[in-house]
Amino acid sequence: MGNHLLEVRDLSVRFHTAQGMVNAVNGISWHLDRGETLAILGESGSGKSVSASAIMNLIDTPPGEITAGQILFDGVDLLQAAPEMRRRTNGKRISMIFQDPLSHLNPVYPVGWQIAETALAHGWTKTAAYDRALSLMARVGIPDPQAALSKYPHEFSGGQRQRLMIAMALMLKPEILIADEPTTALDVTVQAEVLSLLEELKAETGMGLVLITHDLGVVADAADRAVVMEGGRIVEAGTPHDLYHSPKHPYTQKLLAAAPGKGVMRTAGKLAPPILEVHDLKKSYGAFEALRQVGFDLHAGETLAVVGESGSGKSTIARLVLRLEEATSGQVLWKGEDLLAKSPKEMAKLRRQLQMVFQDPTQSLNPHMTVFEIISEGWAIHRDILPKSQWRARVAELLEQVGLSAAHAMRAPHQFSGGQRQRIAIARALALEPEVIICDEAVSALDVSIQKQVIDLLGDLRDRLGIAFLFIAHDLPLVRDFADRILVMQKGEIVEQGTVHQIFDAAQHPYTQRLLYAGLDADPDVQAERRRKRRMLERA
Amino acid sequence: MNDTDIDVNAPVKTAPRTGRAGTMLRLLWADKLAFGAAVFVIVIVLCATIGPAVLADAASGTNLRLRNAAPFSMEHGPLYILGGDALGRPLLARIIVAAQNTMMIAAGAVVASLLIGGFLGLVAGYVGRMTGEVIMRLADVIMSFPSLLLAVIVLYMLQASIANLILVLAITRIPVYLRTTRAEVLEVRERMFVKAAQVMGASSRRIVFRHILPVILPTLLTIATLDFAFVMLAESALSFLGIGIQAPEITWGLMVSQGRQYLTSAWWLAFWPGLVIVLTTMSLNLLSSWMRIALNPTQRWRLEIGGKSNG
Amino acid sequence: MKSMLGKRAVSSFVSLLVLIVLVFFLSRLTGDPAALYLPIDASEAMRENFREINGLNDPVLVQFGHYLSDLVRLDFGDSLRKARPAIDVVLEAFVWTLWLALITMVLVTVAAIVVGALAAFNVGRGFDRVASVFSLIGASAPDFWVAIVGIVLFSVTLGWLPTSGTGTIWHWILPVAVLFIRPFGLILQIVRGSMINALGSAYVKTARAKGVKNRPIIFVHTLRNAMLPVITVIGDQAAALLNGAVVVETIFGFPGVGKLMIDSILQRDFNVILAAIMVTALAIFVMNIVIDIAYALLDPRIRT
Amino acid sequence: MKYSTVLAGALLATTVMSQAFAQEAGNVTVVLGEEPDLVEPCMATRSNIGRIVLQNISETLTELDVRGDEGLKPRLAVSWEMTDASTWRFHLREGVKFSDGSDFDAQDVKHSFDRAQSDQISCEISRYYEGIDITPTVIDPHTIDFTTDPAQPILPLLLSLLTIVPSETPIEFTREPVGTGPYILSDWQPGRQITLERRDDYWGDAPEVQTAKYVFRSDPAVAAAMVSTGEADIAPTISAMDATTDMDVAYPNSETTYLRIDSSVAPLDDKRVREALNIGIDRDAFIGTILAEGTQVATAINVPTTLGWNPDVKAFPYDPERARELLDEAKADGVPVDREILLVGRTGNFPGATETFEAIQSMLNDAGFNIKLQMVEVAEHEQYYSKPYVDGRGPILVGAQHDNSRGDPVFSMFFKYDSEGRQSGIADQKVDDLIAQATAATGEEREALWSELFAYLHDDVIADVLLFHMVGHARVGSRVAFTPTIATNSQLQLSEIGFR
Repeated sequence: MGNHLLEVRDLSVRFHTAQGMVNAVNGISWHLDRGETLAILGESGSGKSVSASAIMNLIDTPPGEITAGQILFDGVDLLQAAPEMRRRTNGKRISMIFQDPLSHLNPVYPVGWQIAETALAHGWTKTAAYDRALSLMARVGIPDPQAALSKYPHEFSGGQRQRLMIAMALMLKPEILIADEPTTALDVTVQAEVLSLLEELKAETGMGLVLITHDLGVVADAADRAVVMEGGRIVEAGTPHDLYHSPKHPYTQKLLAAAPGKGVMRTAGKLAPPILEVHDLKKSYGAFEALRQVGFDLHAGETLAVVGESGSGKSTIARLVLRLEEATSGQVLWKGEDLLAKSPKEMAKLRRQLQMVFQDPTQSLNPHMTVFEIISEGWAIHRDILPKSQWRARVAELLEQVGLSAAHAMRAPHQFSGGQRQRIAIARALALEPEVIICDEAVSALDVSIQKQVIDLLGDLRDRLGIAFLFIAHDLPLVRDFADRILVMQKGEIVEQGTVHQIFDAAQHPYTQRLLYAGLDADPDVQAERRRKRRMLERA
Repeated sequence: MNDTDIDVNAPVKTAPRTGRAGTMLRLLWADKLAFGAAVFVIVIVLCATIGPAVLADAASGTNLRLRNAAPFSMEHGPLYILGGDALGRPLLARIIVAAQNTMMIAAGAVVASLLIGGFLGLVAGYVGRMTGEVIMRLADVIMSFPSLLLAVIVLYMLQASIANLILVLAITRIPVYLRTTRAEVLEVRERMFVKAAQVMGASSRRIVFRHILPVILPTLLTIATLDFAFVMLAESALSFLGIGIQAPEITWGLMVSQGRQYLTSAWWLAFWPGLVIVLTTMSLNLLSSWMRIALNPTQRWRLEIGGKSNG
Repeated sequence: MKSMLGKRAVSSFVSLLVLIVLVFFLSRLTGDPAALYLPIDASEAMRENFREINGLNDPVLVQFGHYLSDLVRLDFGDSLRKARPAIDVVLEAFVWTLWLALITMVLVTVAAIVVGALAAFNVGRGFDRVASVFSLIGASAPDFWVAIVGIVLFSVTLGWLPTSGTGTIWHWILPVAVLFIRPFGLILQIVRGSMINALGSAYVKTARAKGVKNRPIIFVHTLRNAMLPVITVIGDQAAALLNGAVVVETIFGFPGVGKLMIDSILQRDFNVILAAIMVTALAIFVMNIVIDIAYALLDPRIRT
Repeated sequence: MKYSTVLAGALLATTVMSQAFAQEAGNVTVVLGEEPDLVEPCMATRSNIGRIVLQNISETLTELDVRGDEGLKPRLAVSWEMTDASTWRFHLREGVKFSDGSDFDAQDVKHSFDRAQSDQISCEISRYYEGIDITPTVIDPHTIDFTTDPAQPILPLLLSLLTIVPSETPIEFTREPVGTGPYILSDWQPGRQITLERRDDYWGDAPEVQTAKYVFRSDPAVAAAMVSTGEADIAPTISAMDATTDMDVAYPNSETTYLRIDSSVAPLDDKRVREALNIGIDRDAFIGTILAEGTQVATAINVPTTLGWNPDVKAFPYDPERARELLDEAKADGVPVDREILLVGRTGNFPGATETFEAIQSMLNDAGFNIKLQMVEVAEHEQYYSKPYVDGRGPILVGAQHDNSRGDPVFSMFFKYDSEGRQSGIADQKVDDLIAQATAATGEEREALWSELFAYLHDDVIADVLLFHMVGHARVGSRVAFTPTIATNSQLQLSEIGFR
């Protein structure tokens, strides 16, 4: 038992939930030293954030209950400490930042005040607190920090908000910073910047950093050591390098195998004639041009990936093609007929041929319908597909096709996990026997291992049913093994397009290159190389 | 993304399949207060349906000897347990008989305003902007139209009947449903599953009734239960002002309003019907907050874990 | 904000116009004011004379034309009964209503927020339950009943408060208390629900991670966010009060616009009805703007 | 919340309140049910105005004695006589000043009369002079002649209603009444209170009350409570239900409750049916139960103190058996006695109105009628009560009240019983003749004719279902001495209030 800065010993926490008692973490132990970065790696449900919540006294009891363990900070067991002492520790000696900074910042107060509050809560004077806030905001790279003090969270971009959170956490130069999925919802280029910032700040202050993440790339990029969690237990611990090259636990192995961008790139065969041709598609919202003059073809049976960061207009394409929104100008030719010129009635008929899978299956499945009702709804709309007597059998068939069982048909969506829900959504799309399926960030919200399964499923369907995919994603590695061709989009324009090989092996456009280098790779060596290249690019 | 990072969805729970009604009953039993409320409401509904058939004569037979007979005495028969009114009619019988009119007015007004307001709200929310705008202005006009004036106009031009009173009260409550429905529709129509239905080629009617309505229905039902109480009180206020239902019809509100004159000499005339109003209102309130949870598939577990207090 | 205000003003104006037309014509369908104004044994000649003097013999459309042309000159016509400008009568009464509404709503808001916030913080515990039950009972009792019991108890039996009327500050206690009960129960419930939601928000976690104390978390971080849905309800309740509290005004002899309205309706004093509707509609319009401003003050996201 | 704080607050409240309630000597507060819309002398026959104005602010030439039996007393006129069959001469009191300082003379009387009759304003008083051509002629400053066509034997009584205003008063409704009375209107806060102040240059004896404050509460229970707590001294009309303390005084209030029968519609056109209605109601059962002790069973539309009231007319006995027999007889003759008869009552007409009509409905139905009760608000009631009646109406009974405290049936008979009368339910030539004769007659002949008419209406025509002469209840606080009279409904003379 050395003198670690922070040590979690045999911590067990459980929660009362709808399913009864759930053991969130079960006797886990880890430690952190000064100046060190520890990554806690795990997927949703692994309990990776629970120990952090316990450290920060953020577990509500009830429904939570800490059943065993110690949290030794500087030799003192926090779990035995008085509430007031824990409050004094929070923010001052141990700070925490969260995923989704928008909801973790109070929407109705200026960010300056919120940052200064960390110091105010610990007895600083107003002037001193605001001075410190100002200098920190400058340090984390907020432009015009003086003006930014009185702005509100919604007036910043996602990356800036996370920088503000970081400033808030570092107000009192804490000894430990816990970052819970700090980059998850951010664009890849922003993610890289935030990770670099954390790295720099750690070097400056000598604090210990706990990085909670589901992303092997983040571990590879930033961690000195990592623990891997599954089902509330730590299954493996070690350096990123060891974990990557010699994973011992099957779960770690599974995670690594699921990491995208490691498989074989597809080599496009002879292209079938195009079924969907998009010409000069334009969409503006007032003065803002979301999409400027975009054109591309989609051929039968091929997979075309559209990659870009938020605001690039990639999802707008999907909505325009499917007429969920009306385009400002342009043509969308479906087998030679302009979809944009169709009357709503004609369009409704054609819709069965073009289906869509949305990003968040929790929201895209009607919570008030059973799986059976969801999947069979298309047949109720398009009466000629299937006679009612066969619905039941076909639903069962479809469910099995997407890897679920017929028994699931009568359940409601909320009874399924995220990956299962997305399978249901895919089954719903398949039910209409479409020729094209547009996937709008269809796997972005899923855990890595689930992502892999869903992509495999889609690939399988493509091969078996000859469906063409328009696959929209924000992440290049994700589409590497799946797509035939790739469009790279930035600010409403296609900056580069080509086959997977062309993009990955010989990207021409600087933006494409930046995207490639900003992507995090699970291999610490590859990642180190990428980081170097990125720095070079930044300097250039 | 979730607070504590526990995947509550992972194990798919296999609920005992007892059918919808059975599930509801089980959920009701889980919330004892709501259960009591439900029992009370059922009793009231029973009174309303069979009460008048059984007790109409007892409730209208005047007997000046028993004028303002004191309560808690079985001397004149069980119907006089709550005392007698100014004409010596048994209060208990009158309360039971009055349940019918009261419930009919309240239910009639609530159902009518729910249907009309809900429908207009769906149209205003899902159809074009212009239609929506016109409907909303209409709601504004109704909102600022003094309900008393409306009552006088309708009851004067038509007749002071229960049906017309329902009409008056329903009109005044339409904007509540209209606005709520529209606001909810505007939000729900942007949800992904609505988009998904659009992608499948679903008609507007299908989207509105199959996808949007079920989502907003719990909210509307919650308002409706609360409105039920509101309408009862509004009806009694109209009686107080001499505009609403008048004798020899009876409603609880009218009974309170009439008994008010005897408050200093025979408190029970106004107290019992008042108490029934309060209890009914409270029951409906309790039921509505129970229903809000029970009708929401993602909240229902709060009841299923039973006994635990929920927010 | 400005353009929104302009749009709001236009649409409110249109609504008001429709309302005036409706009230003007519908109210004239509800019988002859002469029959009500003159004693029942007045002769037909007298009635005829009365109608002639008050212009009730003209075709309704002509009457409406006169009314509108007077209205653009801000002449709201005279009260049939009181032989005074209708607008004077209404404004006199409206001042009382305004005060009554204002005082009641301030008290209701403060009380409901404090009790609601504390109930939310103590969900499911004694305080929460007691507050809920009492607010429910209060809110479901007929107000005229509560008013009379209040007078019997506090004025006649205990002698603490004057029964009714106006004059001293004591005269306001009972009417305000009776008016207080229902909106209090309603707003309390909303505050409680909204606070429970807000206390579960992510930013509360941030605040706790920063080491902020409980009280500022409840009253600084959470309350302001929780107020947003509450404000709408406060607005609705205030609007209802601005329309006049007929029952309370009647019982307590409070010279407000609600009693004026019901009297004018029963007496078919059309000009007063119309003037009262316009004044209250204007007040509610102004109040809605205040609500919008309050929204913007509370939530910066709305300001842009 | 600390209990001690609450308690302290309550104690504080008690002390502060008792001070707030305390009234200065010489002041009275009167709580009335309804605020007047105007304080206009020519509207003083309307009770909510008359209670404040009549004989307090504005006086009349003559005054009916309601406390003693002096009959018509001089007020602003000292004497009057008939100079010929159609002319009355009034000698006016000298040395009387209006509250604006001007002298009272014959010109003022003439102006007051002309003003009341003017078609530019709708003065309510003028209805009492309808159908009579009256010309006032000023003889000298203190003498005035009234010439009438036709002859008007009760002109002095009619003039007891004419409030006198100065000749400068414009012919439009005033809000600042000027009169010769002992009080002036000193303050009017609409909706809240009206204050009368005693004036020093009144011609008669100075009354005891210095300042009178009128407040208005439409709920009688609240009005009564105000007197109990000392916030007010007199509540002239409280509900019988609240009249339970020793501060409460009952008084006959000159109101007569009756059911007006529309005898033009079957089955009410059959006399047997009308008789059955009359004997089907147990009037005595109401008294001391729903209606206050002291209520009298009525045999005429006017109270017994009225000229010509006929003591020989006996009230119908309660005999439901006989009622049923009468109905059966009528039925045998083809009268549609099973037809539903609508009984219309007015909500809040008098305390216990709803209960009264409910009980009547139940009694009549027991007697074999098919009565449907409908309680309506005042405007709708007026539709049923007054002509023109709706065509194609069914049989209707209208429950109503009539108030005539003026001592002569002339104020009632034409309206209620003449074929042309506005609320008349009958058309009987003999009745019309009797009314015309009596109206023109004087002295004992007049009395005899009215007596005959009362008997004929009650026994032969069975024109209506006369029910009760009502009593009102006043609550009078312990500070003041006041006895309500039959006229308290229409006037409340402050000079009749003393202090204990």
